[in-house]
Amino acid sequence: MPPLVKKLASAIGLLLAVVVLNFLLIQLAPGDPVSVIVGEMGGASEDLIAQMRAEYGLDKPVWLQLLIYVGKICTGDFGFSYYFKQPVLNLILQRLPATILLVVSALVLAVVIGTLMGIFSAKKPKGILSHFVTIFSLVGYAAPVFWTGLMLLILFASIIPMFPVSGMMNVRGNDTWYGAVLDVLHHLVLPAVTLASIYIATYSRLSRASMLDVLGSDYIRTARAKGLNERRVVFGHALRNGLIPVVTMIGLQFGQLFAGAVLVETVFNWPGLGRLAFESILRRDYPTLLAILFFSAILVMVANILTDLAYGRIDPRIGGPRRKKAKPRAAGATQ
Amino acid sequence: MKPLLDVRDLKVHFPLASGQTVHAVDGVTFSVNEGDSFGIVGESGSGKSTTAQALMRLVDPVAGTMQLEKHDLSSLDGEPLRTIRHMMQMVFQDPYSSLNPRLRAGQAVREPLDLMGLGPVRGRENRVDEMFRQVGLHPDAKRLFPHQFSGGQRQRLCIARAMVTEPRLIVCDEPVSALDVAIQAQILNLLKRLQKDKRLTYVFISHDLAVVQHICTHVAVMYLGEFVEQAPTGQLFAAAKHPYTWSLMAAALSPDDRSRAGARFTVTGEPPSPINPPKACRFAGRCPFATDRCRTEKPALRDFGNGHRVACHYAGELTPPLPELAATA
Amino acid sequence: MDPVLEVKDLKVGVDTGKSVQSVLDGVSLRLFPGKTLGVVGESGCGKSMTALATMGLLPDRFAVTGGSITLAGEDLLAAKPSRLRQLRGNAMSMIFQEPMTALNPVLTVERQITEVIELHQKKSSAEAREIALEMLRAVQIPGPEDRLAAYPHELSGGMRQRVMIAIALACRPKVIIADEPTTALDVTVQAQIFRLLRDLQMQTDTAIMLITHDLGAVAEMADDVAVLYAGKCVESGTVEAILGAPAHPYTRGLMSCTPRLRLGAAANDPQAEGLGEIPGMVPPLGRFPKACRFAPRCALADDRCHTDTPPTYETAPGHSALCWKPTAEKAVA
Amino acid sequence: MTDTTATLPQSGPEPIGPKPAHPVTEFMRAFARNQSAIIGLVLLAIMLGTTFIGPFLYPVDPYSMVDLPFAPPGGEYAPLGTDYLGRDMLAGIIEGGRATLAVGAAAAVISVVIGILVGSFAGFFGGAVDAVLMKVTEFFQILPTLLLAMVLVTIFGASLVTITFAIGAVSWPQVARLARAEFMRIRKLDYVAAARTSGARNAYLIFRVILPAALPPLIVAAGLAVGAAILFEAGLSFLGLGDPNTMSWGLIIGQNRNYLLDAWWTVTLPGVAIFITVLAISLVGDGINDALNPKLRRR
Amino acid sequence: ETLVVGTTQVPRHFNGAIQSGIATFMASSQIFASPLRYDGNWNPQPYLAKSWDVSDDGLSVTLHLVEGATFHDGEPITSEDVKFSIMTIKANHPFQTMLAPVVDVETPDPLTAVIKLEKPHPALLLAMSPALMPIIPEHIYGEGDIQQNPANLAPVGSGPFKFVEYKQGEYYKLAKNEDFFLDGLPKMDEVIVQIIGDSANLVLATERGDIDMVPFMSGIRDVQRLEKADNVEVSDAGYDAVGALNWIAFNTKKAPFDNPAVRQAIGYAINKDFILQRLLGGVAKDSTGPITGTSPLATDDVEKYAFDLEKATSLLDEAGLTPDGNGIRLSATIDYIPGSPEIGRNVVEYMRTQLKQVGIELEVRTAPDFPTWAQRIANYDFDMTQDSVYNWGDPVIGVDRTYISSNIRKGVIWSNTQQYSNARVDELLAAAAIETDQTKRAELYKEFQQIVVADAPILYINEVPFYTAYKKGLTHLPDTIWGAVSPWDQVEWSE
Ligand SMILES: Nc1ncnc2c1ncn2[C@@H]1O[C@H](COP(=O)(O)OP(=O)(O)OP(=O)(O)O)[C@@H](O)[C@H]1O
Ligand SMILES: Nc1ncnc2c1ncn2[C@@H]1O[C@H](COP(=O)(O)OP(=O)(O)OP(=O)(O)O)[C@@H](O)[C@H]1O
Ligand SMILES: [Mg+2]
Ligand SMILES: [Mg+2]
Repeated sequence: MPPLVKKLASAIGLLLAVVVLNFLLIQLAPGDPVSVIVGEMGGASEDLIAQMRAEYGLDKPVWLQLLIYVGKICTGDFGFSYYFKQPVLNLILQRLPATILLVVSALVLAVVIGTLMGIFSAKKPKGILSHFVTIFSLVGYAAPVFWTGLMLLILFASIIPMFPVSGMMNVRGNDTWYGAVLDVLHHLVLPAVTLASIYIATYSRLSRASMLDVLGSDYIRTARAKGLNERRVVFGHALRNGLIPVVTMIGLQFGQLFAGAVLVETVFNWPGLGRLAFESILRRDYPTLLAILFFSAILVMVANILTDLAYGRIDPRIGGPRRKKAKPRAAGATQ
Repeated sequence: MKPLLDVRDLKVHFPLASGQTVHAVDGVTFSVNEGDSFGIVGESGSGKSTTAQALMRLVDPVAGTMQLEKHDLSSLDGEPLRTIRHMMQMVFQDPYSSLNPRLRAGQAVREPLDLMGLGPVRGRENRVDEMFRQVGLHPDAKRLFPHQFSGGQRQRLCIARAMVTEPRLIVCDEPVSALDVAIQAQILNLLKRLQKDKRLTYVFISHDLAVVQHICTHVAVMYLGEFVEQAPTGQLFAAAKHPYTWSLMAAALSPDDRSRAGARFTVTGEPPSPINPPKACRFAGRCPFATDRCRTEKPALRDFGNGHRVACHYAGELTPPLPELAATA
Repeated sequence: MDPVLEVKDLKVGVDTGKSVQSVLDGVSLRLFPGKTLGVVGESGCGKSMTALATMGLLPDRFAVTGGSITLAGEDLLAAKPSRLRQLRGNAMSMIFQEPMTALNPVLTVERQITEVIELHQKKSSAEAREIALEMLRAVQIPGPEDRLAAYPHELSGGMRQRVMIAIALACRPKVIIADEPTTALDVTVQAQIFRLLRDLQMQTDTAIMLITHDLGAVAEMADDVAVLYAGKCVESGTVEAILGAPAHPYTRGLMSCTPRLRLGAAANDPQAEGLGEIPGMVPPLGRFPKACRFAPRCALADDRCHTDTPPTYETAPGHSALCWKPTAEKAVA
Repeated sequence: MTDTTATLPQSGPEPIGPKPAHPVTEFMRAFARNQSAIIGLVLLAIMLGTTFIGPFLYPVDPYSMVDLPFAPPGGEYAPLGTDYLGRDMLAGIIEGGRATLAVGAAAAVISVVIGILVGSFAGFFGGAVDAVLMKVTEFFQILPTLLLAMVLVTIFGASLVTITFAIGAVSWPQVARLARAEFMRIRKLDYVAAARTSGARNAYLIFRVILPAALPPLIVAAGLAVGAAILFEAGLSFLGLGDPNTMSWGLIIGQNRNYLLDAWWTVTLPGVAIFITVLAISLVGDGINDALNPKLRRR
Repeated sequence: ETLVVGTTQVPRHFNGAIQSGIATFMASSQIFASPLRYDGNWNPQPYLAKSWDVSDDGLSVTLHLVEGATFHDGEPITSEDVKFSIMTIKANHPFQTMLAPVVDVETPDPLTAVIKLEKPHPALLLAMSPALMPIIPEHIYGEGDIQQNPANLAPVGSGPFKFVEYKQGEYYKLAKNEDFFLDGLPKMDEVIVQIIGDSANLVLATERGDIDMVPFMSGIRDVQRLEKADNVEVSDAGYDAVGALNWIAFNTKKAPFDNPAVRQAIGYAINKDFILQRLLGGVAKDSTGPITGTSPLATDDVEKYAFDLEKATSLLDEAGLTPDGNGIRLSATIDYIPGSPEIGRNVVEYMRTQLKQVGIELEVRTAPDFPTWAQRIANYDFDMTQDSVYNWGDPVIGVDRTYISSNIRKGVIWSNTQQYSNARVDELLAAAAIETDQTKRAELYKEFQQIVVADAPILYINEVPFYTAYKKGLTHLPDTIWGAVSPWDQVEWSE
């Protein structure tokens, strides 16, 4: 399958660029990790400092460090975390599932709610209810996400203690596996809703616009001329077409979603990559930070490839040869 | 006499993202004398517009030469190309998209003068007024925006814009196919009158044989990037020799004539894709007269005298399935 | 013979927010089984609106304000929406101008045909598939078995229009409304489609309303003709009557505007060079003249034409024109 | 025949029929009909008024202590309460609005300028230029913006200027894509070809012909980018990466976030200010978008 | 029975022999036993060592280990392990001065270890506490680079609790050590330490009863809020030895802060009362000198820098810093450690507002993260900074480093970054470090404290308040001088 191969090749190229840029960017940063470690030790001799620099390879020229780093990444070695004192890959693999769970559930929520809202307001673009939907969908977008999180936290964890305050599961443990699943879901509600809230507006706006487009199209008129009822017209004919830009957006937005996760994870103490990223920035834990950037880039790319595949499933025109559009004819006296 | 426009073996190919190539125009040769109007007819996708755009250097040909008077259009580029653009102008198919909605009518017509620095700055406004009158618009309409005009009026504006630089050549790409018959008649009459008055030279593109017959002195029939037949107008319509030309003629409908209804000559299928055009005769797949030779050997463009050239192995040997032509044949 | 579809004095208005403007003002048409009615007129005359009103598919803010539409004796204007849905695609169906956009790009040909069969004929999907295949054969699509799984973008324009026709014919409707079905197609393909429609009509006895702006197409296809101008039916009658002896100056104008292809000996006939002209253009909505709507563009118009609404003048049985001077000189300057 | 005889009967400046409204007028009308957009406009006016006229109506130094820390709203000295240092919240919100809006606007300008440059060149020239520019864009899109901005702010220091540049530098890809799509669409229109045959150079085509036509959606995007940048700044401040020497809404939230449980107003009020502003911007932006959308205008 | 402990601190790993910090200490004190432990009054108690002797010359300390004590994996604890642990700590522990005088550990028999010193080292006894001297099994940690030993994250010790699992950044679980060498201990079957990065969340969770105990609480508002919560108690017992001080340090090599008068002037210009009562809500204790007030070595007899603007102004005048046209005498920058806003940012912000009154204009410099701040301070790129430094029990471990001139080491944070150098101070500290007589030692430190406070390289603001919040019904909380960085083996639920 050449297109997929081409995609992968381009993805790998991009990934390499990401690695190099991040590496160089981080070289610009003031304060190397050894000074931090030494600082925390309450001081160390020059010798020890030099020894540690050598240990972490920081004494070598930048280009050599870069080469070594890229080489190691190719073998799956992401280095050893200065701060957390363990192989970076371990750290990341421990945190990755939580982030994926959070991001994917938020995405699903946002897409489902957003799209439904979009469809609704596209059906009646001038109704009072449509205005209400517009404003409501914007609520989550317009408020800073951490603020939304804090408000939800106070409301639903303190004033009405319906949901847990933090973490991903009850540390006291669960007796059964389904108990554990329910427990995780229980913990997931607030963070996922918070993260989803930002993107509901995006998806409702987008699906509204695309549904407006689709509902005005000729094939919808054809569907009506067949005698289909509105429900089948909307869900059987319009929806799939209307979803095409939504799917594109999912791929494009995945990186942003991940960024939003940094804030949400901080607010809800969700043990994911986002918080790890924040901590490693604060701690100058470069190997970890680099690996996180690397993995988030991979996540985004995987999401992009998945959306491409989904795109192909939704829109049969993708990949096929394109024919020229039919010639426009008399547009009529009005425009 | 040296022709005004001389096009030899023009080829325009478009690379596709998939790595394939669209052979939109694939070796077209013709010349147009001053004061003539050269018509190109053909079905959708045959490469008419691409030819027009290549002439205007809006797309770059991959091969061939285009000589406009002493200028070699195909080799010019950048500034030199820009400075001779006033010699050739174009009228587009869709009057709605060919006017910048942000420019007032007067500005739109004046723009070429300003951009190419033609004529004295002071005289330009007068020139614009004059153009308005010539195309049948009141000069007061200069301050209006395109959306305040009807389709026909817009097409008049486009014609005014094309003529304002006093071009030697005007390329009209289906200038009337977006218009209603009544408006179409107005525009055709206008074009014809202007040509007569100013000895304009047209390359006139249409998919409508009747329109081309009405306007043009010479006609070429285009199929899948190639000219299959070309001749002076009278000769072509009196004695067309290519089966494809016949099929176009047979398919043309006329309000006067119901006799042929149901019994007319039709070809089957639709034009194949210009991505991988047939190697031999491109029309062979749809031609009721095709033989094995047609499917293996590319027919040369043969001259039947008086500039009547036909690309068919059997040109002149077949009996046209059209009663009118059969009568003259 | 009774008409299968009868539109009487149809009035359609559009609510522009400030006022209700008339789009159609008293259009009457009769469509007979097995016959084709050509509806002609310039762009914006209300041809499509007539069709959509009949189908009950008028766009938002458009509404029927008067008249009646009867399909096989049933008053469509009085019918409930659910009843209309039962009839649409079943007793009456429609073919649109752009086969490119009128088919749903994400559904297979099979789905788009079987859908209407399953809906109206309560057939199982296997049966529906059989019928769909049969329909594709009927519209002469090569390799119909393979085409079932195709998506519209994999078909050429002519094929798509054939699929549209297959959909329209799937439930053997009494009436097909074809709104400029060939305008987007090449002439050679147009000829194929017309031939197909005629063949199918002969087999099924379906009545066709063919909307077009091309008098040539009318000559080719129609048995009866209605000429629309600015929301009114200005002339109607049999095709021979109207094309042979047009009564209304507008019809005559249209005839003279149309360039004719002259083949063979006629090709070099210099007399045929002239092309008639109708000055001006169709007035847009809300700017219709009060009396005769064509008067401002009519070379024959006098004061009466500008002040008084013209009567319906019957030149011959079944041939009527809406004009003060229907039989005036045939040559329009 | 001479030219004068060739002159046709002239159809007037006013064609038959109603004079179609000018697009701008039509746009204004459509916008005015949109209630939520009007609400947005009013809210935006209020917020702008508060930040720009507020200091004259309420001349309290936002940096000085006027009361005990965490005095609740409705107090004698501070109508909206005080923060952890006993500073006046209202004065802080008024003062902070300026920095917030300035960062928002400046970052939006940066991202829109970069975005338009990249997008217009990619869309106009197509081919290899497009491929390269789009790869760069894609590259910036696969990195989570907030993380990237955090890294930038960490490296270059937390000042309003770096924050503004960091936000601008990471948020242009969306604009670039939009600009590219618009340029690709408009580039194909005949009037662009007509301008070229009229002797227009590329620069003229890009900036005088296509850009004005592409501008409306880009302006909307720029407006929305202001809102996004405000949120972005707030996010950075919340993570402790804001500029501590300039009061901004994000900073007030970030600095007070630990006291949310005890002094809700210190976090809630600036949050509400951000919320209203961004909401207003979005509503107005959506309104403009809708008004530009012919599909909606017709109905 | 389970004890759920909440903390904001993420442990990097659990090996307290090579890693400092509250998060590691807290875990390592539970998992590893140490030779000695302390009560609430600075008295050493037997732990792994049932008894110990200090030789008269103070150059050797002999430990007699309890019999039958085993590591969690069943291996017996021998003097070899003690030796291994001490030498590992000496080589790797961040607190380099802590065991600096140790030359060797002799192991005459499996239950006797003799620590040999090059000079008397009175701080050694305190250094043998659970937080600072975990006894780690040689058979586990002896191989390879100890920094990367996987057992750092899955430790095997001999303390009251065994390590069960660690979910990075979420929680770690400990289980009762059934074979603990102290009979009847620990009381809890299971301990779970849950990490909640944000203190507001931690407070919420505690209020809701999700968390049983929160040690090392230092957020003023958090403490005040939990004090009001129904089922939660808050106590500041313990933590004396941690001795965290919060202060403002000067770069004494940079004009005009090289002039003690200027530093003193600033001392008089700030209203510590406002800071303690208003900013810190009365929750934090005053700090007046380099040694934490509860230490037996601390003195009260120092200059207090009572709030006195006039004195401040006249000192500044004396120093030749006269106001310019705008009333500004001097402009300077002030930094603070990011992360603890109440004692850091808030205090600094206050100073900015306050010092304006005496014509000093401060620019607050924020560091986005700790390393940035550390980098600036360690490289002397600062005028003034807020800083928090811990005593860690004995001045030799946590105090000397800030003042000895030999510890002026560029690039090293928490060295003598003030670049303060005073020969008398160096002399006093050197003498006190090897003085085994408690009274004499206290005398030496008293003079040291008086000199340093008067010289004012540092203005002492407050002791960092440490509180323990716990659910009602929880008893025998860790309230020794080491607070929660001592074993929780006696914590139990009352019926
Ligand atoms: N920019 C382009 N890229 C790729 N293919 C193109 C491009 N422009 C035109 N083509 C293809 O080139 C062929 C010729 O197109 P062209 O527009 O010249 O046809 P035409 O004869 O003008 O048709 P029509 O009557 O529909 O205007 C078509 O198959 C078309 O799809
Ligand atoms: N959606 C719409 N909103 C407003 N006016 C409309 C709409 N659709 C059509 N019209 C107007 O209604 C009138 C009748 O239009 P209709 O589509 O019936 O014309 P037509 O004869 O079918 O023209 P064409 O040949 O262009 O299809 C025209 O003036 C047209 O401008
Ligand atoms: Mg074309
Ligand atoms: Mg129509």
